[in-house]
Amino acid sequence: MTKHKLFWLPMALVLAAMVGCSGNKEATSEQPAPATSATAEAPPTPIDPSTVGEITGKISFQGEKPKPKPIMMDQDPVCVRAHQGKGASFEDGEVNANGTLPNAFVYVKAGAEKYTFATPTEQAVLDQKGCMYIPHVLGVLVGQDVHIVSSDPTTHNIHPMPKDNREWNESQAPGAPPIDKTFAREEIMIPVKCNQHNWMRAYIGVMKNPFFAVSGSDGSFTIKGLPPGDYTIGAWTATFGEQEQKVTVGPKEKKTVDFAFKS
Amino acid sequence: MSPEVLTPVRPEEVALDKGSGPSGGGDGGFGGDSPDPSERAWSVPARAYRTGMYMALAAITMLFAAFTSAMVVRHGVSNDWAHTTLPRVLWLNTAVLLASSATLELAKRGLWSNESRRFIVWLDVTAALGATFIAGQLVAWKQLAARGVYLATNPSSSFFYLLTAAHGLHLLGGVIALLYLLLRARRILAHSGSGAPGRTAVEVTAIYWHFMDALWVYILILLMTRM
Amino acid sequence: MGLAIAVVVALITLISTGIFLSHHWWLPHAISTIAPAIDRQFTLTFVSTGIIFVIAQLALAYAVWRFRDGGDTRRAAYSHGNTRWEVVWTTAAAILFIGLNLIGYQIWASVHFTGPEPGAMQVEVWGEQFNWYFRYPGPDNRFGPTHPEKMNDGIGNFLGLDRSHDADSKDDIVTATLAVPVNREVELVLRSKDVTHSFFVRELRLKQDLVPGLEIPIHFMATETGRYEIVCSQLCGLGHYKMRAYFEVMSQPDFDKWLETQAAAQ
Amino acid sequence: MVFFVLTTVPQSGFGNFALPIQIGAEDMAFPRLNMLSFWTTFVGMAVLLSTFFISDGPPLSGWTSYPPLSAIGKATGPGEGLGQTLWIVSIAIFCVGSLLGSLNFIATTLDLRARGLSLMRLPLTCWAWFITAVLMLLSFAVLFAAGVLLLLDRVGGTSFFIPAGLVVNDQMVNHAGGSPLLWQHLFWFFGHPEVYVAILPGMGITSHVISTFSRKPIFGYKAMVYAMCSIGFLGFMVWGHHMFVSGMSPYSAFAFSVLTMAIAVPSAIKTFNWIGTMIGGKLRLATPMLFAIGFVSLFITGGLSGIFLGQPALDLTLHDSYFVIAHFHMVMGVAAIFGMFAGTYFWFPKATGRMMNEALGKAHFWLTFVGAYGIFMPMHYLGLEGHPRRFSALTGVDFLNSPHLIHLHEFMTVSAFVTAGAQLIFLYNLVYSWLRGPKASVNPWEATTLEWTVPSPPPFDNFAGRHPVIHRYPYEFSVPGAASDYIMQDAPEETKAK
Repeated sequence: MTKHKLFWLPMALVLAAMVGCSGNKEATSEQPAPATSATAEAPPTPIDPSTVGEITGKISFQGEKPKPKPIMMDQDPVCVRAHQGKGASFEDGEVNANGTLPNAFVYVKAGAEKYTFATPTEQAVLDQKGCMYIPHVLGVLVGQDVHIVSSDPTTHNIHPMPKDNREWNESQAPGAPPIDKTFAREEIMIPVKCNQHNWMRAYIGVMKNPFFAVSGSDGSFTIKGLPPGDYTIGAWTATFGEQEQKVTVGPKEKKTVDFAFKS
Repeated sequence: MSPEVLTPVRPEEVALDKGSGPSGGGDGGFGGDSPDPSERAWSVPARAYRTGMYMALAAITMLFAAFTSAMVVRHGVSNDWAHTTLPRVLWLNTAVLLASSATLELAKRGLWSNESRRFIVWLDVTAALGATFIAGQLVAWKQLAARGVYLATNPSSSFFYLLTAAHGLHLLGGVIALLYLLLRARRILAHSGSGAPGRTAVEVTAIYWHFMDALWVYILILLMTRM
Repeated sequence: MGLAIAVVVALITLISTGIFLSHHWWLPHAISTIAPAIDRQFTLTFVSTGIIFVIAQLALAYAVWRFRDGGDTRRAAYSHGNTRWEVVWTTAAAILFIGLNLIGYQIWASVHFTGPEPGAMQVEVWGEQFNWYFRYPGPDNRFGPTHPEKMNDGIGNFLGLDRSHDADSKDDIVTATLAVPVNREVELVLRSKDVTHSFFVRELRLKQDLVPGLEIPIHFMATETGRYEIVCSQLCGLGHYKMRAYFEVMSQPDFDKWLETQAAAQ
Repeated sequence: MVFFVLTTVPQSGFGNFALPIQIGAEDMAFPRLNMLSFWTTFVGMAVLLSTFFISDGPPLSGWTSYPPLSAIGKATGPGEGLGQTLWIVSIAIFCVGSLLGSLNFIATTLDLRARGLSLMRLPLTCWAWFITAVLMLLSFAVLFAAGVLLLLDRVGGTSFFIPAGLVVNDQMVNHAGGSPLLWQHLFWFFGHPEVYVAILPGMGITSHVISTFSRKPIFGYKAMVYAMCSIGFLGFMVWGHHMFVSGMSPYSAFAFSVLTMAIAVPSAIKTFNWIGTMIGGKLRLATPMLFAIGFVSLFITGGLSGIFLGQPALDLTLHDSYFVIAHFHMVMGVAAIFGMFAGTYFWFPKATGRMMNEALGKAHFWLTFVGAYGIFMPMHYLGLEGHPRRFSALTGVDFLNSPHLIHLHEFMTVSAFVTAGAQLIFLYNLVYSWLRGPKASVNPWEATTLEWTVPSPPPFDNFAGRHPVIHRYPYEFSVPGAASDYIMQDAPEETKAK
């Protein structure tokens, strides 16, 4: 009898110690619960196409225009040849001749939550040409097919570095089939890098609504098809930060929203 | 005709059957195989178990030597080392562990002189002290955590947790071995002549236990040293 | 069977040695001051081990053929060995192997124990997955500090320089090709941004790992102009095989011109 | 390959079968521990193979897994995510299995030998397994420690191996103060003895087979034993020769290189003694002997290229090139595998009671021997040309992407396919002989050691209750005046007089 009693005493101590240990772990590894979205399951609001308006604007740049920074592609002669001796320069931080900014991602940041949008069936194409991504800034909807092709006779490697979506990293040899990917969650912006040619950079904005545009070589943008309402418009740039403005769009109204960035 | 007559049982089948019987298992972290007389057709000399244990201890020594050299190098390679002040409870734990070595010796004497009560009680006390030590180490961890010192806080705290955890796990193996001996205490006492498997098991466990004890003192000195 | 083994072993030995001797595949043309010594050491080692190689393989082949069991009633010799031969063999091997090493010591010492000649041109070599970058200190001969938080490949700030705040960084020249003037001592300082890489130019006979967290100096003098390749020879990830840059040895005027063009592009 | 083939098969595979019989024991000292060792290794293997089925992909850092590449995680590329973590876990489990196995080998060899079997009467196979076990015992514990530290760096946020200020893909790495070289030291402290773990059992088997099939006592038994002991001992002091260009102190590099050259001496002694055994012998060229001869030839080739690599000055151009691949594949890869084949053909009759087919065995030998040279000899040439190792494609570098070198690659690839095809012959022979091979007698090779005194296959307790007593040295062949040209180890003294 004594034997078993005596056996359980140290046993109990060990067990107690283990419980204490696991309790300890729980206490130290406590993490904030992921914030759950508060949106209730409400029936989607339909959009009346006869009332939609649009937003246009210009992304201007104040200050001294930085000189373009040439890309050194020496390590891969294929890339150098593709630019026929003219070379290429970095697109981040680039300023247009008219003092405006290209490649700003302008989007409806808030105000469109009540609408739902079907996943578009058309592909968003990301090309690799001359060891540059074309386009440099790309907007897609959640779940939309991103179709990645290569026009270069050299091996590329596509490596998006998201915060909220799944990270992946795949190589694409010359002549290899296109890569098709989707992003499951909203994210502004996912940088995309090529680990073979590390100057290569693209940005993918994953949106829940289709109200976005990228400023062009004249610095202008247009967001079409906006139903009347109050919106927060965001303008994202790779090097000059992000700005936002509130705007009210009436039925069939054409609003102008301009942004000005400083270096 | 019964099948037994047709197919004589081959010796290996018999032996395999025996092998798969209740083994008592659980010699966890320590090196000796369970020496149960009923399972062996031949005898493995007791010194083989001692050799096995010494080899296991050699491997454990190498493990901690590697940790130590990593610690010395890591200290020397960068200037981010901040000494981790040891929680006071470690002194208590040390005393408990040293006491357990003494009680284990008492238990061994009990077995040598075949005093069953003395053997069982002291063995039990040893296991309890071992368990107390592990619990005490966990308390030390909690105290450190309460001070905001975690595994990744500083290289010195990394080594503190690493060495105490590595030693604690080994000692846990020792406690399990002691519990196993306790479960089999009556059988061990029944065949306790010199060279009997039960006696060898106790002896080998004691070697392991004393080694863990000495190892702890070494670790304590290592952790105390302000390099 | 014994004859067959003897013939095949002998053939393999002689053919592979013959290919070595033909120099069809051999150390590439050497272009650094240290390379001839390394090549000499290689040749010395090659000749001495080559002789052992041929003798040992042929001895093996001979023994197999000569002492095969021919079905006769001969018995093998009963011998447990020959201590004198063992001692001779052991001593000879020890002297040869350690002797070779001591001869090679000079080369290792001149690469690693003595620093570069005074007035050596300093260039930093940076590795990152999977590109090489090189930094010249510019006219002030000083490298500006690098700021890990400012490193951004997308805008071409590979090394995290802060040219507007750090005076030393202003004239630093970052390039993607390593160019050096001919016949001038160069000291490279090897640094890595991410993982371990290895700098290797076969024509220089120079190889050294780039270890993150360390700045490892090596020095050399190139003696012939031309365009060569730097390859990474330490596994650094999926694109390891493409981690290559060009290494150009130029005449001093060409080099000055090249550096000027690079400086303009910063 | 290094862990789950070269470490386990020559040691645990053959050793567990042959060691107890050769020393006259019924079984290993701790059979249950042995079982535990096997299943632990099995679990380790399962964990490793599982990485092929996870989305992060299998680990991509090579068997040396140098941090920071192996320590930072996913950011450093595909194969550095969960797969790499599982690699460490797998190797740690493997370490435990190897440690359990090795202490069993040591205890068995030291304490279970039959009466009269002094250490200097042990067959050289047993010596090899014993020294290998000691090497494993002392080195795998260190790898285990290194693995734990690396794992903590990956999942515990510590910085043992990751220095400050790293930037991967423009993202800062949140670690500081660690040393990548620390891993290399710990790893190679294990890694170099590991090389001998792979090759020593092969040396043992080769010595044993050569003596048996030359019908002649081994040349310099004691020298062979001392050579193995000194290889084992020095093996722990030469790890730095893997790190000549790693950024380690160039002064210590020099010290390591002298010790490395010293370790070449016992290897040379062994080669000399193998050839010395054959000279004056009466060689029976059965398949086990062919593979043993192949072993010697490959060992000479692979060993001599080590003389180049042991010199730091030559490492300036040869390190991490194909020359290195040629060297270690010849010596610890193919030679070790030849040892395995010799062992398989030699003990197959004992283990299964049936003989293997000699014709198929010889075909297997010829294709494998010539094929192995065809694969690995050209690698020397590639190495001279400066071809770095671990390149997944040749398109990234101009000098590699030229016919001059690509022809060599093509030749090697063809050789590799031929060699791989030859292994099908072996597999067929193995299965066919197991089922249909002619019955083997107790001692088909007329060898002298104890395993050839018991029935083929041996009974469960090897000696069926008999306790053999050893009267002599293991390689008593062609003793003048004896009736036959071999005398069993347990033959009583008077046999000689007969």
